[in-house]
Amino acid sequence: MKARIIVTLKNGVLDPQGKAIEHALGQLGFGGIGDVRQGKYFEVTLSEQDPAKARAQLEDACKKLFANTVIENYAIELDV
Amino acid sequence: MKARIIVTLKNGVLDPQGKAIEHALGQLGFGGIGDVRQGKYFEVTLSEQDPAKARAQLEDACKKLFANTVIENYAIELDV
Amino acid sequence: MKSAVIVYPGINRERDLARALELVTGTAPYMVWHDDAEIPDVDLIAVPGGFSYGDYLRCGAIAGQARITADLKKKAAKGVRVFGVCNGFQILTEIGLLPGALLRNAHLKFVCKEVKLEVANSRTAFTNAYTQGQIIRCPVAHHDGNYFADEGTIRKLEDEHRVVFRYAEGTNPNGSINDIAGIINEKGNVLGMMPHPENLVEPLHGGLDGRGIFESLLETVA
Amino acid sequence: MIPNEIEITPELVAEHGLKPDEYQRILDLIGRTPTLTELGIFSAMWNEHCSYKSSKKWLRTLPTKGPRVLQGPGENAGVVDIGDGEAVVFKMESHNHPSYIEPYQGAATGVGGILRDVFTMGARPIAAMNALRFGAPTHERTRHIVSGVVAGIGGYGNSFGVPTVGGEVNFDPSYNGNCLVNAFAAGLADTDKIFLSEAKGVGMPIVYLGSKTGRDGIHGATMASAEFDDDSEEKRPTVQIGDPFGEKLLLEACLELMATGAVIAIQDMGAAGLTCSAVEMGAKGNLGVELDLDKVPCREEGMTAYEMMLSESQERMLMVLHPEKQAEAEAVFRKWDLDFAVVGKTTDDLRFRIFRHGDLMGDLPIKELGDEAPEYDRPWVETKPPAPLDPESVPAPNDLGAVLLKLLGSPDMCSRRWVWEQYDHLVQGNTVVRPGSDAAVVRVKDSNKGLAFSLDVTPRYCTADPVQGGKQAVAECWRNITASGAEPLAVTDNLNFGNPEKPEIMGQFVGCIKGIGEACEALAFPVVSGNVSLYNETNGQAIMPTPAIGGVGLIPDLGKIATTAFKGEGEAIYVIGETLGHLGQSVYLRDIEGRREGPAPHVDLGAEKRHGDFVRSLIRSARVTAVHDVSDGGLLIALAEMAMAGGIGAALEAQTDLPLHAWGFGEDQARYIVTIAEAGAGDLEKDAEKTGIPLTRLGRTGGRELTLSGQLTISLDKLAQAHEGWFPAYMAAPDTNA
Ligand SMILES: Nc1ncnc2c1ncn2[C@@H]1O[C@H](COP(=O)(O)OP(=O)(O)O)[C@@H](O)[C@H]1O
Ligand SMILES: [Mg+2]
Repeated sequence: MKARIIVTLKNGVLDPQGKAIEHALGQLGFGGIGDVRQGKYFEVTLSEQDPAKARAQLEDACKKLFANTVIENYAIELDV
Repeated sequence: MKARIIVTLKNGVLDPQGKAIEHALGQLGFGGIGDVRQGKYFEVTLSEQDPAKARAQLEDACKKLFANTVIENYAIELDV
Repeated sequence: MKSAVIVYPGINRERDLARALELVTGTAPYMVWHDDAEIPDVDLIAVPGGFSYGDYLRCGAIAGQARITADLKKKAAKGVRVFGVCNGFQILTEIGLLPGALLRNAHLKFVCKEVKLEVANSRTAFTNAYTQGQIIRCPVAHHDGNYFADEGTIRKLEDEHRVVFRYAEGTNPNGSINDIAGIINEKGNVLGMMPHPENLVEPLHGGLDGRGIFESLLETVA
Repeated sequence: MIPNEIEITPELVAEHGLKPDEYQRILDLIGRTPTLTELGIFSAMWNEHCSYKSSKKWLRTLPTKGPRVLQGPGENAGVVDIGDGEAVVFKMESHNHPSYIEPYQGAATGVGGILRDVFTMGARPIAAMNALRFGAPTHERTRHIVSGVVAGIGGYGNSFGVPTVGGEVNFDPSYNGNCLVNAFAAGLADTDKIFLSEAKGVGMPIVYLGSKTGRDGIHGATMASAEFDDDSEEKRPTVQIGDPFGEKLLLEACLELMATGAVIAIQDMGAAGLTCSAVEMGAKGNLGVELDLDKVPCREEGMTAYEMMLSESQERMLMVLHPEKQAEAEAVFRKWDLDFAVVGKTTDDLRFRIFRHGDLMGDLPIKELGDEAPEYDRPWVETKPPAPLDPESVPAPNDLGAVLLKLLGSPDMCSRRWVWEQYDHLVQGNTVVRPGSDAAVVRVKDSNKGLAFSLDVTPRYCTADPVQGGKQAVAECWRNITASGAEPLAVTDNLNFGNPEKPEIMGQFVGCIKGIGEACEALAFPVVSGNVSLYNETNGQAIMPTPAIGGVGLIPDLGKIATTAFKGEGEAIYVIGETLGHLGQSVYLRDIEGRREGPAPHVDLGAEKRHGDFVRSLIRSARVTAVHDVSDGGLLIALAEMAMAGGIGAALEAQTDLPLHAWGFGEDQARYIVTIAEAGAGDLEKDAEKTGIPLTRLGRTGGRELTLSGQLTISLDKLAQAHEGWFPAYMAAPDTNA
């Protein structure tokens, strides 16, 4: 089973990369694109066949590894 | 208008990050999660109201800034 | 004084730190492999700088999952002194021994240069060889040293004088909130800092300003 | 007979970069049509990059021997004795074309490759440098390339944990379509524990180590020798991604493995990966090699023999091991989580045999693969020397101060801080002289000895006069190392040129080699390793001839070194060497007058040696307080650099009949500026006179300004503003994938 994980910075957490891109966009004449927030994206394959179990496994992996929950949120999308 | 951009490595391009994460997952007992590929994720807000124009703008910005098209692909999701 | 340096795959300043420890304390530290179960009984556990696991995923994230972490946490809870430098600081925040997180430098680039540090709290076991408010020289070398914590945490750190080092004289190299360069935990036995005092401890380094930390520890242990 | 499903057409041969006569050579050699896999192997081995077919004849003329040279060219890196049972191991290599296509990854993998060359020899890397040439700052791609290349070099070296301590950066329109990224690395090893690539013993296991093989970089080596055209975009999927973490593991594992005594021979997989490494190990040892490709760890499915033989995946090694130590060796690699696979064995029949799925895919004579590679004596014409420059035609500027500020703040002369602050130049804790001085100095661990490193070449001199330019590159490198107090030991070179099939370009190559050879001979500065990069042309536009010289020097006592910074107030300033006001090909003429004219400055190797030895003796007897060699931009630039570095000004006087701009900005060679306490000045003058060294007093340090007897008064702040300003301002604009 395939899945995608998206990790984003929590609201209120500074995003230096997003800010720098926003700045660059302005300089390049893309002033109409703003509020840039950068996150991470992962594609994984699971051997687990049961969607509920797979999701639970990913939840656990996100908390332990993929995201630093002090500053980040995560979202899981399962291909079912 | 809000949009999301997902940037992923092209097929066949080595992903050392994904490899290291996969390895760490194995050691944490998540052996069932494999084939990890890491990408980037961006959320942006556009002032452009016309979806076609907004998409064109983002395409352009992706080529110039968000993605390194030599080694990366990008996908745009527009909230409409 | 007995010390230990934890060695993670990809780490690269473990020898620098070990050398500084040996130079000042007169005893070479144990080098402890990340996959060991236990750290020997020591007065100081040092978590070095470098790029554990290439800093892939997030700085310090994968190292934080190492087998040795359990014992590191246990010993820290018992009051053993823990000193994290650079990647070590990032690892300590990842495993929750210190609050906050270290984000990408504001200018997004790796930075290696000398900065000025204000000793914002000289009453810790790590800084008593310095005077309060003393300005010292210290090199930095990092890509992700931009200290961040939520407002409440920052206020608490400040109120409790737990910001131990601050970038001084406009030398903040990474955009850290309140110029924070190093913080200590509530109990005062775990210090993390981004700059590299271990790279300024002998005349050939061009200065000795980094020695104070190791000398402080030596004094409080002796 | 070997099965061959794919017909070998003339087009296929051409696509492999093989000329018809070269293909005929293959047919004659093996007496049959090659398989596709074999064709791929030949294309890799007979490529310019691997075979040095255009350059070999000339490289042989370089002096490569010296009392301290333990290993000259021909191995992964050169090895030089530094006493006490230790050796410095170093080399430089180009990653030009990959860096143009994907600046970050191209530069990063360039650093990875050169580090591997060094630790393959058993040395732990202790220093890195990089020589960078970019197009005109105004060219649309330049900023993107600068940004990516510098980040890539830092990204790899910083993570790996080697201090990047020096280098050079130049901008010129001739590099618009071909940037140059030359990476240097040096390491330390015990003289009795140097590892070579020569296989020994029949039936010995050949072991594959490191990362898995993917489809990356297939044709990479071919690409690096093909002239660029506007379709180069299509070659993009050949980009390789660097994995510095993987390489750090490989370093630690290799050094640990070498200490066990298990290693007979070792070779890193660089250009043309498995092919080059396996053939080289076998051929050097007069042995055959058999590879079973089914055993090669792959990261992608369905890889063919052809792909596996040509893949340039990074962070891989090939070793020949003592069979009885195989288990021990494997344990080391497992500990570091690296792949370890026995993929073949040595044989006694001098054949190179490849098996895939049990089928024989290639069966070639191993020695001839390398030895019988074509070698060319390409036609060449001597570069016509430019007409002499009429000094009258170079008018005096209205404002000398304005000129100084303009030059100090120009792309070629401004501070490189923006670059080296992105490099960890302190890791390992042995950096004694950081970037920004002449040579960088790194302590030899646990000792009071040091090594000095410098990278130099002045391409505009090489363009005007390849022979003088070649000499000058060596002389400047030798001078920078001398100015730190070190004894220059040996060099590595990285010869970057255009298309050698053009007689003018070949003439530049021949001329530069001649100059380099003469200078290395005269200065006892042998060449111990190097790299050639040809075909640096786009749409027929070649780069300036750019033979970068990387030098290493030895400092027996770190207490006796010098740096460029003024150290105290009220010290006497002298220039050693003659100031004749040579403005031909100078930065002044180019950047102020907009002219690239005149002859390159003449290099008097005898004077270089005398003046340098004199300066070194002054440093070693601790008589001088600051030393700086005079190069690009001449006296005034060098003095301004010393003042800025020390935060101390100077009052200068020009005792000269020359026009002031020629005196101040002329680029005469063999010169050093030194400072000395006034109390010692008289003795210095006497000693110089006695030994016949030209010595001229320039003034005295002090204050916060640079002044020249009524002609010029500029504050240090203003100098520093100009000097430090250009790079960050230029790079502040966004980096786009233009
Ligand atoms: N690419 C680079 N990487 C690291 N250091 C560099 C680089 N380019 C220049 N530097 C450093 O900046 C200083 C000035 O460089 P340069 O003007 O080329 O010196 P010189 O004229 O003495 O050869 C030197 O210390 C040099 O090592
Ligand atoms: Mg110099």
